[in-house]
Amino acid sequence: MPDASLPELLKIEKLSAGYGEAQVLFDIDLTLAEGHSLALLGRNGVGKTTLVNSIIGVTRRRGGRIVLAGRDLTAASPEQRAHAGIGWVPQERNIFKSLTVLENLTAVARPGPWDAARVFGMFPRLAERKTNLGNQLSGGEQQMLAIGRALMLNPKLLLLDEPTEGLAPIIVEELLKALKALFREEGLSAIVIEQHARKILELTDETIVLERGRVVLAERSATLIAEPERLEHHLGLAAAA
Amino acid sequence: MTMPVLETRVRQALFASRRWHPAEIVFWCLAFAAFLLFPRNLLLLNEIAILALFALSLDLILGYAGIVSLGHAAFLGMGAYAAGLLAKHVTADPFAGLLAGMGAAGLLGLVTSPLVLRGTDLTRLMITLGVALILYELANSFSTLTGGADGLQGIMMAPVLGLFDFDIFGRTAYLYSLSVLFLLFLIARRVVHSPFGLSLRAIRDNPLRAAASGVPNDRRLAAVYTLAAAYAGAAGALLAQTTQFVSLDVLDFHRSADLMLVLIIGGAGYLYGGLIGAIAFKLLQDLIASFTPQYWMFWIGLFLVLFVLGGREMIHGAVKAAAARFARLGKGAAR
Amino acid sequence: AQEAVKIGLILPMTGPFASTGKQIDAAVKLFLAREGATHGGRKLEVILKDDAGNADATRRLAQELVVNDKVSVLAGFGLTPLAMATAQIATQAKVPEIVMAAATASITEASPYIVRTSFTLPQASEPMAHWAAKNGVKKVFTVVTDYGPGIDAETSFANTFKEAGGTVESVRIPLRNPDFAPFLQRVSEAKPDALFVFVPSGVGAQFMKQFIERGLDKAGVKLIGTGDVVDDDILEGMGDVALGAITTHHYSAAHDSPANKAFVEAFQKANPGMRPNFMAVGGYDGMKLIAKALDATKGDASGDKLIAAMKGASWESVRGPVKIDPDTRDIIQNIYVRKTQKLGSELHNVEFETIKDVKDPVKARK
Amino acid sequence: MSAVLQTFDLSKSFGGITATDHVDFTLAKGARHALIGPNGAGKTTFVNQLTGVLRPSSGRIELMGEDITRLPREARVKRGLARTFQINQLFGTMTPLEMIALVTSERLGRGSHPFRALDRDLELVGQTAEILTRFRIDDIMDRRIATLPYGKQRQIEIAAAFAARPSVLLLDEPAAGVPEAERRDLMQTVAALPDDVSVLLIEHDMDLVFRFATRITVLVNGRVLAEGTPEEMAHDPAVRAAYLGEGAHA
Amino acid sequence: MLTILFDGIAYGMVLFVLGCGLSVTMGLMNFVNLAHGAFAMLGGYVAVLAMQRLGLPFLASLPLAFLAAALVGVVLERLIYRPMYTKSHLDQVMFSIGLVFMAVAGTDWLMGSTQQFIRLPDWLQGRFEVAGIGIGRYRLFVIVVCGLLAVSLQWGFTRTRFGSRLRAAVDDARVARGLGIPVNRLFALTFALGSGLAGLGGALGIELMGLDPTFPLKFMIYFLIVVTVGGTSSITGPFFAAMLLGVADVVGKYLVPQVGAFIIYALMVVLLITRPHGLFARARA
Ligand SMILES: Nc1ncnc2c1ncn2[C@@H]1O[C@H](COP(=O)(O)OP(=O)(O)OP(=O)(O)O)[C@@H](O)[C@H]1O
Ligand SMILES: Nc1ncnc2c1ncn2[C@@H]1O[C@H](COP(=O)(O)OP(=O)(O)OP(=O)(O)O)[C@@H](O)[C@H]1O
Ligand SMILES: [Mg+2]
Ligand SMILES: [Mg+2]
Repeated sequence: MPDASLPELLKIEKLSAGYGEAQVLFDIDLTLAEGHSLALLGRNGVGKTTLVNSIIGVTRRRGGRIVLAGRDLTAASPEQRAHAGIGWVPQERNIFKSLTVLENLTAVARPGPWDAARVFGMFPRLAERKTNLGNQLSGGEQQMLAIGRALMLNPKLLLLDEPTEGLAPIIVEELLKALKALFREEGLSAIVIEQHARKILELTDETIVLERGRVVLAERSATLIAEPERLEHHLGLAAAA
Repeated sequence: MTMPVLETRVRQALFASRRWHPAEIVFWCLAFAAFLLFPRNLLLLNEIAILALFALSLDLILGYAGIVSLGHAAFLGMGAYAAGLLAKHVTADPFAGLLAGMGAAGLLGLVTSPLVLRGTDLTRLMITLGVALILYELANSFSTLTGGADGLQGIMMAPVLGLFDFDIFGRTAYLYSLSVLFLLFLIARRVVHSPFGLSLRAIRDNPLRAAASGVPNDRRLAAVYTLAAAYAGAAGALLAQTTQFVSLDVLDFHRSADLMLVLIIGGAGYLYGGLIGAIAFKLLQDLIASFTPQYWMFWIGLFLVLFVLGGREMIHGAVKAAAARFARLGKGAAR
Repeated sequence: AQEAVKIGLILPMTGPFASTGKQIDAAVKLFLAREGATHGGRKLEVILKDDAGNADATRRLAQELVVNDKVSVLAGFGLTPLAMATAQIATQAKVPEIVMAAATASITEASPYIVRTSFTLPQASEPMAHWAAKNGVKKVFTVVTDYGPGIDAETSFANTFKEAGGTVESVRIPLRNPDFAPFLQRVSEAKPDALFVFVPSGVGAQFMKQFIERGLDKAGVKLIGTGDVVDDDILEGMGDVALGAITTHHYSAAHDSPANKAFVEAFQKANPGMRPNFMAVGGYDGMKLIAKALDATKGDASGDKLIAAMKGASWESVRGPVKIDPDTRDIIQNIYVRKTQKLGSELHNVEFETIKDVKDPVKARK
Repeated sequence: MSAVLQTFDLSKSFGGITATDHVDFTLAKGARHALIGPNGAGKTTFVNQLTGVLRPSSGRIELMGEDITRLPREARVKRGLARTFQINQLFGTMTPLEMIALVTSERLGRGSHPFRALDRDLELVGQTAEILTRFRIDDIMDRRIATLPYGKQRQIEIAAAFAARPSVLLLDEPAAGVPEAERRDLMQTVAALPDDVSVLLIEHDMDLVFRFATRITVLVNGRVLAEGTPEEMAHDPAVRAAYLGEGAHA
Repeated sequence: MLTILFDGIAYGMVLFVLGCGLSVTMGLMNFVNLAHGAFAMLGGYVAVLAMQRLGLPFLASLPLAFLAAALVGVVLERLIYRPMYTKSHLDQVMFSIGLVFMAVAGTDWLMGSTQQFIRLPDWLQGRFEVAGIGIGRYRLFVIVVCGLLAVSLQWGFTRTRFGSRLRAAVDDARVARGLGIPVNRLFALTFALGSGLAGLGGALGIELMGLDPTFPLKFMIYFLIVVTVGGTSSITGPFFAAMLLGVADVVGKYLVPQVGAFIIYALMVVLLITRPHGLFARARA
């Protein structure tokens, strides 16, 4: 459970949200300490993406509060939230198709250690495709660009929605290594959604599991690595394996 | 589910989409009853019927195949001139004229169809517009044939079926136009519920997948474009025959633009949109214009703006609700 | 009292020809105000409809006016096709159709019930050709808009002028044409003595401006034409570019007669900011004609009686003496040669020569 | 085993980028073949050329011995080449029933028929029903496709491709975005396809690839790096270095 | 011949200025705003009133036309345009045609249906000759102003971050906001710019094309031709399209007046068939 010694970065209280008339999330409570990262697990359609989208503010909120680094963002617009320090990698990638790779990065850039050169260092493939338009990229290249784009905001909190989807195994390996370094060495916080739990438990400090829009399990990731049967119970054998 | 059960369900589901809805029957009964109900407005009704046929034509390509056009007047004009010229120089028989109008416009549609196969909505809008404008200028240039800006004079129509003369009250005109509309509507209804119609919807929804499913997109689009052109040609022929006059105006840009409005007001893609739109548009225009002949445009404009800003769902919702109520009534009666 | 006589007035009140409709509508209202609404013992009731310049709308409105409103007279008709589209109805219903604006010569031949109180283009163009030939012009370049009236003007001018021994070159401008540069450039290269122009009155100003901009006036090219280019309605706005244009027409707001002065004054009082032009006069005289016919029939508004009464009717119009030709039902009137000049601070077409009692030359020749 | 689909020297370049580079490839009859490779290796581009979405810069494609390099897309489908898309390409406003009926009607050559009623066509009805059961989408057959959950849509994507009764089926990341649990169902469906259908699978999920494929081709930078049995590929050092990485199955 | 070429270029420039505002809203914001001509008309009338009623000089009335149209643009954007962004193109067409109708009838009511004119300052009137080419002063003025405008717009949209952020916002407004791009502000600004340019074009165009209440309808086709032929992905596209069409139209009418009316339409159809995404469309996948 959250480490009381570290200052709080994100605090979510009784958050309910959905799309249009449909409510997807019910009374979510969540706290994340600065420098910590969180694995967000759950079966298909339980509302993982909806939770991440509600943090950035593109869903319909029906109640609850969101506080980032002491600042109440409940009523803030998505762009204000982004400015407050949230970087978002949407599930569908949503690369800007009429911008080049480079423009996709610079259009959202905010000052900080991450710039285009550093992103290209992380994904050399993107550097080779610098002048391709967003819709002239392979599926995996788009995924890399989406991650790089979020980093360009130099966020305090990174929201990664299935970041390894569609990536070659070797790239996945490298990406996970890079993320680990970011979390451990640069103290970046993140919320990571992943279908394959085992890939990210090592990477994160804490884990929550959603079921039908509610939190059903909140635990330290290390504990879950040690006790895999607890995850299995919620996710089914496959994912926890 | 066992196979035979499933097959029956599949058949039923496929049948459901083409079954006659009670509201449809009521609609057509009312259309014919209007002849008796509004004897003073037959001329307006005739115009509505013709506009409805014209809109039905656009619905075939826009609502079912996703081809936008801002030059549909080209086919209206082609049909009108063909029918008018035929009546003037060859035979005054209305049906011959109708066929000539449809044939000429259909041919034009076939010839110009390669132009609309590719490109975005915007390019299609402009290409069709361009074709219509070129046709307009051609009709103006060949004034010895078309009468140019003075219009095609001296069309005299023979009685419909040799029996019903076109009278000044528009009795024959309305019944004739409405019957042609109804007949062509029946054909259109068949077509959109056929395998051909289904493939059009497929192309509209997703041309990439349609091609990957074995649909020859280009040929189907050309076919429906030609068919729609023939329909517009029929509308043109009716216009020429019932007004016994053709002017360059039939080819004008505002015809195509108004048509678009008509179809959007009524809603595209369910065949009745154009008909309902035509009724709404003409009545509204007539009503407002009789109040304020000088500034009616303002009120039509305001209507359009409000309609899009909020009223569209309302009106379409109301239409659906009314249809549903009829359906319930119909079922009640059947029971 | 007897029932009112209804007049169906169909005009383009919206669209590109709205100004025509407005002039006529204003003139018709002015007529009723000045000369009373009761004639031949019957009250005149005008029903105004807008056809926006669309022929099939005109036709339907005419039909409805006849069938539903039982009008005794149809009037208005801003453009040739609009008048033509209605001809059949006039014939079928035996209702007089008073053409107050449209100017193609052949209109009155479309139905025996059509009577015209405006003018025909040949009527205005031929005198121009005569005048030009007499005043030392040898070579003319004609520039007309490519549609019925333009072609009418071109042919009648060119034929007459050639007969008088001149040479003519011609070019036609498409209906939708925002820039006149290419046509004026041809004129400037041909170096004619005069440029004869006919364009619909709305674009006249544009034409004149470019004529001056291209320096054709300085190159010694005279600008001549029918009165349409220097339409009184917009003359003031054209500014000095219009100065010096020589035109022939049947009406100018500056026509020098007490009757006209009173008319212009009353018109401007009722419609601030507007100056009556030849459309207004066509409308005013159209009403006059109807009133006179009713007087003659003692209130009998049946079509044949009215038409019979209209044939040969004559009166002193604000444009000068006019008469309805009993054979052609077209108007016989004076055509004036005018020069555009400043009168005080205002621009006007000042008449300086009169050709009396001009019939429509096309029909006169037949 | 005889070849059903072959490419010779197939190349495609976008401006300066060569996405597929002289690829010679053979798909055997009845094969369960997987195509893997790093991101941007040219896999999707390759499939797009096979199906006619992209026109090759050079090279030749043969389907059952016939040159189809320049045939339009729908003609290839008629000759037995069907595909699924990496990103769903469905008819959003139709129901699954209508979508399958459409593919079936095109295959039966009914598509240009303007007057026949769909429900009167017993052959069409029968075959449509058969596909609906085979892919277990009969329970949702009259809901609008756009409103269905992603996993179902994925299944419809494959069902629609299969409804064309292809002799060669190309599957571009069919399991992407499909949950673990449903993934196996999906692959079982594919594995259970009749033997005479040859399948080419593109996938980044190595569990699936190794479970499904009997032969694997590895594409890197537009070129064929290696080809062989799953066993051989898993141990090939070049493949491990370029694609599988260290943590891969042995 | 060169004179006529010059005339063609000037005509093309006017087309460009009238159309480029539309390529801004339609191309960059993906909003089909047929009411564009109404903003141009507004600019035109503002210039006319400023000169006639307030006695302002011509040059001062130009920025005024720009500002007035931009201001009205912003207000309308806030009030009624915004909900339209997410609607279909057909809805947008209908909505903006409605606005055009209202503008046409409203202007007619306020200002009357007659043509409006302005008086140019003396230094812009007449023409001079250079090497046998007759050059109209006003046409030259238009060419210079529009040329500068074209260059700065092209630079603004492709080379600046403003441009790429705007395109991002158009591609996917939801995600753009989530990544910190102030979509609403960008759109309002862009809309103002587009409307302002229309207003400026309207004011510049009075002298060459006239001004009356039917202006937005009369010239709608020309704006659309320029924008579609030019493509919606850049400013250079519409610029060269306007030039090409202007020159072809003028030169064609000069050489073969008999087919004058067809040239511009035929050229448009041919260009659109060969380059369906516009003259300079970037390659698409
Ligand atoms: N735009 C939307 N409108 C309406 N309902 C939606 C929308 N997006 C998602 N939903 C519904 O909300 C629920 C939660 O979806 P969400 O995408 O948050 O799940 P998830 O846990 O991220 O699933 P996955 O593993 O498939 O990404 C699902 O039932 C889904 O159908
Ligand atoms: N239209 C295009 N223009 C320019 N380059 C393109 C275009 N389409 C694809 N590419 C490039 O071609 C290369 C091959 O792309 P392709 O989509 O075939 O890769 P892939 O093997 O399917 O990758 P992934 O596994 O990531 O989906 C990529 O580097 C991509 O950037
Ligand atoms: Mg998700
Ligand atoms: Mg791919």
